[in-house]
Amino acid sequence: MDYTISSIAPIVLLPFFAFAINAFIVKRFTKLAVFISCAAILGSFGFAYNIFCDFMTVYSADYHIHKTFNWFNLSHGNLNFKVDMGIYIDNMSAVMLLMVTGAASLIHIFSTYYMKEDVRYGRFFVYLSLFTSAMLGLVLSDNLLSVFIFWELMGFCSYSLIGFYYEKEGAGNASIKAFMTTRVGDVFFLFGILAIWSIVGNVTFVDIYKTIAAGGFDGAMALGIPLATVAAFSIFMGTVGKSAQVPLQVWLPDAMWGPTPCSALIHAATMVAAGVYLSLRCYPLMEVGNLTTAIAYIGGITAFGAATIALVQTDIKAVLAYSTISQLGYMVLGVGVGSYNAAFMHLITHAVFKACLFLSAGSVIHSLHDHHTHGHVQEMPRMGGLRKKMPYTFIAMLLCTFAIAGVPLFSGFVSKDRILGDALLAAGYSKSFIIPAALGFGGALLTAFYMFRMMFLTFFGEPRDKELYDHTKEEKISWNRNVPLLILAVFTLGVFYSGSLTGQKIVKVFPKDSIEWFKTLIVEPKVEKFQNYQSEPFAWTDTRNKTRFERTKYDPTYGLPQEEYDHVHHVHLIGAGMSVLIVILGVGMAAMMYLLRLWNPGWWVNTFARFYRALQNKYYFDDMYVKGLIKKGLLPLNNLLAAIDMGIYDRYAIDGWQYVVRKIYLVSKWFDNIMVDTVAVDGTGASVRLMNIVLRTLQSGRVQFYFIIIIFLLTFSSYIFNQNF
Amino acid sequence: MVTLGSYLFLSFALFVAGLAVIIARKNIIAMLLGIELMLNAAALNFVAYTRFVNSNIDGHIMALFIIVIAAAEAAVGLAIVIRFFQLRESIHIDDAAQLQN
Amino acid sequence: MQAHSNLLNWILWMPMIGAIVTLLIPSKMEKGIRWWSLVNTLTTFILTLVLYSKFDTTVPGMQEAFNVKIPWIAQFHINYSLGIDGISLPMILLTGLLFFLCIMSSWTITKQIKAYFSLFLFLQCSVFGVFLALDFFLFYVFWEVMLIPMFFLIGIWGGENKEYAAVKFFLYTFFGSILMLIGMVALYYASGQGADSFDILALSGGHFRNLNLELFGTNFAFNKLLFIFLFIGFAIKVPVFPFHTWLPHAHVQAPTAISVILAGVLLKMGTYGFLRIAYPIFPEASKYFSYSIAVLGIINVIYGAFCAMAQNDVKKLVAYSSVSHMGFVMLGLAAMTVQGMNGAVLQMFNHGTSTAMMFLLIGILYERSHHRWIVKPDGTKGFGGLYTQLPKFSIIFIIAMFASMGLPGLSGFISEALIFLGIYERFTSITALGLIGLLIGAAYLLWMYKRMFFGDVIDECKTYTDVNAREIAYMTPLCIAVIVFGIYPSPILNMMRASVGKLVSLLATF
Amino acid sequence: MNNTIVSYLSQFEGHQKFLAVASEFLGFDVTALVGFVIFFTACFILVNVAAAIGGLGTYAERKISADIQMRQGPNRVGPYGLLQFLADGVKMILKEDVVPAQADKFLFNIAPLLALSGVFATLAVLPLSSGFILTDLNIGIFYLLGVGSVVGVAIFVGGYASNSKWSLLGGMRGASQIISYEVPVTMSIISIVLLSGGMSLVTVTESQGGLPHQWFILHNPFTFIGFFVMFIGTLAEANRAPFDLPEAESELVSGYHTEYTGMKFAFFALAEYAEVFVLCGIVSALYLGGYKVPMDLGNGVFFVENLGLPAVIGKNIGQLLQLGAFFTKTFLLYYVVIWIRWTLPRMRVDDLMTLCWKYLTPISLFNLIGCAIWVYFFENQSMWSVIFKAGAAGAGHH
Amino acid sequence: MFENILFFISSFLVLGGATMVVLSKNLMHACIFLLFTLFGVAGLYLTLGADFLAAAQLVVYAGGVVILMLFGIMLTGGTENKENRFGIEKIPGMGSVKTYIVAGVSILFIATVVLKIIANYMRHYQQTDLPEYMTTVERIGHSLLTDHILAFEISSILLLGALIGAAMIARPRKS
Repeated sequence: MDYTISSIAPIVLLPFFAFAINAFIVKRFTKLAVFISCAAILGSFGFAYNIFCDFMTVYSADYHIHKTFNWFNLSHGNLNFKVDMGIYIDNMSAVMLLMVTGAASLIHIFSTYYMKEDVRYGRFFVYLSLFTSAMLGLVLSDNLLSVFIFWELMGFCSYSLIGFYYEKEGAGNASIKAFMTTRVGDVFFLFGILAIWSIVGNVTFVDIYKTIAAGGFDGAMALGIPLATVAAFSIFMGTVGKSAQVPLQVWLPDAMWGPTPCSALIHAATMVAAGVYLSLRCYPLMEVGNLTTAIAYIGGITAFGAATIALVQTDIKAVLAYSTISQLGYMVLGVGVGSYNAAFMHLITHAVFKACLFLSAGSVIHSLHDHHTHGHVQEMPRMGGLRKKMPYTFIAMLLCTFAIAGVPLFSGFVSKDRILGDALLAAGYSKSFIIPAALGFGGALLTAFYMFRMMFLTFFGEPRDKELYDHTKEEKISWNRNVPLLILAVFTLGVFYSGSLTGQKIVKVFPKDSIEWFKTLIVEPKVEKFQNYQSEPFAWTDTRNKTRFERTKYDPTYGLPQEEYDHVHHVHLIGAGMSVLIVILGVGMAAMMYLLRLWNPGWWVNTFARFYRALQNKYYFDDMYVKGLIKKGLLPLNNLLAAIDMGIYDRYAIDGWQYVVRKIYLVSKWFDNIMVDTVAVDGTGASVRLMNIVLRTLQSGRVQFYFIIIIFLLTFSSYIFNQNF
Repeated sequence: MVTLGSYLFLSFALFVAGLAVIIARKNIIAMLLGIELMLNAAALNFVAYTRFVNSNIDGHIMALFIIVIAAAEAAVGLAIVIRFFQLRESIHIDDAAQLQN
Repeated sequence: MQAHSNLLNWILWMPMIGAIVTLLIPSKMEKGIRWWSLVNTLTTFILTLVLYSKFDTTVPGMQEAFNVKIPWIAQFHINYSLGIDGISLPMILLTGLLFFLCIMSSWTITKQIKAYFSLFLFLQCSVFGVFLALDFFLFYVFWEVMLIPMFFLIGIWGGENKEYAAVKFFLYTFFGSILMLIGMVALYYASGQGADSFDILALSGGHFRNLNLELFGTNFAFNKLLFIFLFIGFAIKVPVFPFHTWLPHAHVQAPTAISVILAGVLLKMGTYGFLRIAYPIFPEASKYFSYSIAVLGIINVIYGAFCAMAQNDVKKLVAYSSVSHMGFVMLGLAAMTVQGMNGAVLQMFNHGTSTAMMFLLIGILYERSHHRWIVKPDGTKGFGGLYTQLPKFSIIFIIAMFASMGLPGLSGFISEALIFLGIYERFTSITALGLIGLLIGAAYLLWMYKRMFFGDVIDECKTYTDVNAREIAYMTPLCIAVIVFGIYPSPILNMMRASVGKLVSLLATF
Repeated sequence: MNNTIVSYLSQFEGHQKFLAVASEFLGFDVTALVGFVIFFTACFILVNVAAAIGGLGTYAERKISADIQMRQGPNRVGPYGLLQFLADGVKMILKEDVVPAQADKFLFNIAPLLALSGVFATLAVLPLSSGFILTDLNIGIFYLLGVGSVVGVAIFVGGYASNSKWSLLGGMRGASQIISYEVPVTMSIISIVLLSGGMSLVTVTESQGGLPHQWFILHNPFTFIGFFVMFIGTLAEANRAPFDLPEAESELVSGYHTEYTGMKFAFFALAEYAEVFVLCGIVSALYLGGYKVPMDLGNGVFFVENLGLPAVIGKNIGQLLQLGAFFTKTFLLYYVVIWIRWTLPRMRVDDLMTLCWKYLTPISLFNLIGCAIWVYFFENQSMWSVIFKAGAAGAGHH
Repeated sequence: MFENILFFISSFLVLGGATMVVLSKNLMHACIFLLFTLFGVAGLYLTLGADFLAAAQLVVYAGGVVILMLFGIMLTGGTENKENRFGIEKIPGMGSVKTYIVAGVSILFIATVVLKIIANYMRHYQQTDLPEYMTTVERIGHSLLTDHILAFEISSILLLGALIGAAMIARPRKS
């Protein structure tokens, strides 16, 4: 199969054009705009699927497409500076593309149900299209700069969608919080780009790998620290901001102010995962910068901490938000412990089940309509027993809960278990990884607990708000409400990601030796492979065959010697066993408390009151930032500087000069009045007045008289002047 | 033989005719006619000198400007005359002696 | 190649013709005056586009085909000499566009229309003069002449404290000009009073390296001292901290269109002065002072951003944001690398469009509200829920705001990124500090936006009407410019890169 | 020196031989004399042709008006009444020449002569073809304007000298109308001069082409408007309907020639019709390509080189083709003029002035400026070449 | 030869016209004679090789000035007899005997002086071979837009001023 630009570019451009068109027509032709958006994303899903199939057919860990074109060029003479943009698709991008377009398509379709009655139904799709194209652009990017560009664009979409209900004060606060918090990370990210640029000369991933392989980062310093560390840290800070890791996790729960489908797409499936994606792309840099331990700690803390907060949330979306943070923590943990493949797998599986969870939550929320406040109900204490009213949603959500909790056979088990297994492995190698690994296992326990708590509170037991329950309509299956949920729910089965459990040939698109395709295809970028790499110029026809790498045969132990492989396998088995135990424990505890009501949750609250308060206040992070850093630090500083600027500097140092000048002016005024004006000027006027009396008498007013005088004078004078001729 | 002198003579005759009209007539429009004659005399001189003395084109330019000035003068002059006539019901030159004394 | 020398003359004097004709239109014909000014500025803008179409982007430095050189004051070898290169062309285009749009935005002016529009056109002529002049004296003359219409435009049509602002603006700038005048005269004598003593091109190239100047019994290096003089002269215009305090007054008090011109064009004259005069003439001194310039620039960035965040007057906020953004330009200039300098010139252009949008939008809002308080002095909200009340306005405002804070995809980003890429190579720590400015820059704008646009509509805002067709008409070109040059900056970068590259090469030799 | 009919003829061998033989026979250089004779003959022919055209104009007018009003028109004298104008002429000559008692006799007699000579003088520069032109003055258009304006004086003087209210009013109207409409007409002409780069009518014609898209009317949008301005202006200058106020029958009896009878009246009438012909010819030369024949057949090179005809015959066939082209265009315009006369009602006098000063003059000024800008920016290419060869015009931009 | 014929015709027109302008009692006739004079001057220009000027002369005078004059005469009462406030003469077009005497004396005086100067000059003047006739339009155009551009612009401003001024002055006022 051959690629031309016309089979890649539409992936990004279709949603973008949908955005560009819809931005203008959305007010008048709302339905058409919605249709265009959906059609565009389905179209780009088609293209992405095409690419995915191609990669699956080639089935090589090294297969990739890389094309570049010049964006702008500042070269002049011997000064060279140009910025290239390009497309880089390898297996990871191909899978990511399929995930993003697939999830986005389903969420688009769900949105036509969820947002139907909203006043800004059309505008939602405008933002959604822009966001999707930005996300796809990020996935396709071949360099950090364009990643940054799309990154920020996604930030803008996130800002707009969080503030979608702009009448609400809270939405405004949440949107600015989200944007600014991620912006902190972005600024670091930009600094990382600058640092890398100063060494590499551009920021293409491939060139970064090449430079690392050539030892270009060795010994380079920036700000007194090794430059590789600075760069890796800066870029990881980007991940921290975007993927809501500690300490910049505060924005994600607030981001739930946005409409639920947007939470599903942006704040669960794609954008937050993009942070992890970036870390994975820059994985060699993280290694060179010796940052993996720190990353593992950040990931572990986030995974555990967010899970603890999720324990006490009563808002169904808040629970999901904290679970998202927690799961992202797992991915980051995976990056930190060197579990490249598993981290990415968790990214994909998480995207699927979390999108489904959010959509299901949306389905629940949308059905629960409070007739007193005319709003939708998100509070779990007012739900209960809903499985009878909405069976399809219940099924979808249950499957996803199994997945996220790590129940065997489901995707979450496959991916999370592998991360935890690798963490265990890392802990075995180095003691510094023990704490992250422990946090990871603890978090898994809590995850199982709070997810089932949510399920039990929502769908099981007796309805706690009878009136609300009675007003809720019976769920009927509909193409845009349940079908997307069920499709997503199907893909929570682990078999799709690891073919090993049920044997091969499950999915026809995979080749016949495709057991563990995910493990095979997604391998961490070994910098050595890129040493002699030349990127291709961008052209309308494909020249890929000339420069791509050799196809490699399938090798399940890629890069690992045999004995090490055995050890890994052993540790992973232990980890899997622990995971299963933990899941059983967590589900059991949840069932005891919320299904069977044998344990009273109130006892726990009272016993650990101080801890409960800390959880309620999200470990005081928000207070620290808003009340401490901004209100006590930034704003007073601003006011002080502004007061100095206008009140002191401008008033005294600048305007003070006028008093000096005024004194001088008094003296010169006296001189001017007396000497110059009175004597010199008025005197002249008086002398002129004398003259006019004389001249007035010559004017007779008869034209011909003047004429004759003129003629005579002329004649006379010409006579005189011609005497000497 | 036509020489410079003939043109100068013609131009002089024209000038004198214009002068006579100006001095002799009391009608303002007639005086304007005289002025036109005088201007033409001057222009004719310029062109004649251009032809006979040097072939510099500047004489023609000067004549052109004279024509321009004549046109402007005729327009403004007639406007003044008409306005004067509206005010005084007369176009006698001696009626236009308000400035006297 | 065909010579187009008259084009520059036409561009320069077309607004002047417009101003004179405006004076001849009876002041009762208000419509006529407005339309005439519009047509005149449109013509000028089209002429600038023609200039762009005939401009050869491959030629570094002044383009011979356009040059005009006529002796003016021959005794002192002062020439009326105009020229265009890749640095001035973006400024010319910006000037042409902004004045045209500002005429449209001035449609609602009712006070002494005739005087307003003629002064406005006069201002345009002088601005063009500054950007086109190749003779130092001519440059100085236009630089000074520009103050006159500006003084009256602020002083007559301004806000409640207009006289103070006008006088302050005038005196401040005049102080800088005097230093520049000293520099000019000193250069005249130092270069031997010959035929090229006022010719900027002939002076440039670092001829004054080894001269010394005895002043009050002390020996100064000629080039360094003179560079400081010129620096202050231009820095006041930029404005660089600590010469910035005229700017909040002038911006706040000036009428909308004048604020736009002030922020969009006049500030660029300062940085343009660096690029055209201070750098080429004293390359070694500029190199010597580059760290100081960078420090001043970073102070501008951060200080401006902090001050902006404290403002409750939205126009003042944007004014301080200009201070901050011009700081980026100074950073790019201090970098003296090809990225940094290109980024600086691009930022001059982009800041011109985005800040013009901001001021125009604030002007639109002011016409409805007649105040500009985000939070009124008595502590109540000045605006609220504008998003609900004025949806189109808000969308345009979002574009302007994000362009101004440098969102990728909009024009501000590329220039800022280029500036950072340039400055990083030379002053890494300053880059790190500059990123704080980027952060705060987003913060104050978003905070302002949140306070004004989100939430419920307060009672006062319920009467506001959304933007009308005329307002959309003059916002649209800027929106397009901001978006298009954000995605595809090459048209502007191609214009400037040869000329900027030439300047960078010159600086690199010292 | 200027291109004249003499210089056209002198390029043929026969003419040279004749000169040589005649000089030898008569004993002195006859070049000047022969030139004079040729000039005189050509003038004579042209004046007579113009008079005949003027006379036929009256016939055409009656025929066409009859056609428009569904009548027969003159049909008695000659075939289809073609000789009616001769009969009218005979009648005019035989009429008694009445001079009113109160009339200013000197002016009364001189006015028709002024009118006729003014019109016929313009024939000198009418470019009938590239060779058959009396003289190709390089100030041709300017000359035309100058001489043509004598007609205005003639009308005024005629009106004044008749010493009748109707005549006086008609004369004043005519003069003011002619002066006023000269402004837009001149402006339009100047824009054409700008495009062609010369005031000679031959230069103007030669800078156009034979096909409509090469004509100046379709050269650019401004000339397209300019054509109509010019055409309306010429209607007014020739005192044709709807601008025939000086001779409005229903208001002023017959305007400035109310008191004229006999041959003097005929002079006025002839002057008017001949002037219409001349002006139509000028318009066609300025805007419609004049004598240009498509495919450059007019210069005769095709006949000489491709058909192998002798140079004399080939050239003259070309000239005849050119004559045909010129007369076709001119007569079409002539037809339009007559058509307009019998279609549109007469304008009021203030409307007439309003139209001139408030509409046509600004429009023509705009056209002039527009043409100047066009010439400056598009380097005198027509809009077709600007559109279809876009890019060739812009210099220096990549 | 043609030039000489043309010269004599033209000079006849000029002299005759000018004389008749002076002598004719009817202002209208004077105007027409002025027209003839101007035609004669145009003819003289032609003999001098100034073709452009001749045409300009025709355009401006025949087309403009003379008609303006005629209008002026008509608008100011034409040749009707009118008494003025001095009551001296009945016909405003005619001067009195006194003025003719004054004019004659002054003309004689001027003629003496001028002729003396001209004669003085002509004595030194040698008629040389005249250059060929050349078309003047291009040269005039060129020098108008190069050497004489300032004068050209000023004259255009003058004409504009005259146009506006004439319209303003002649406009009937309400009061």
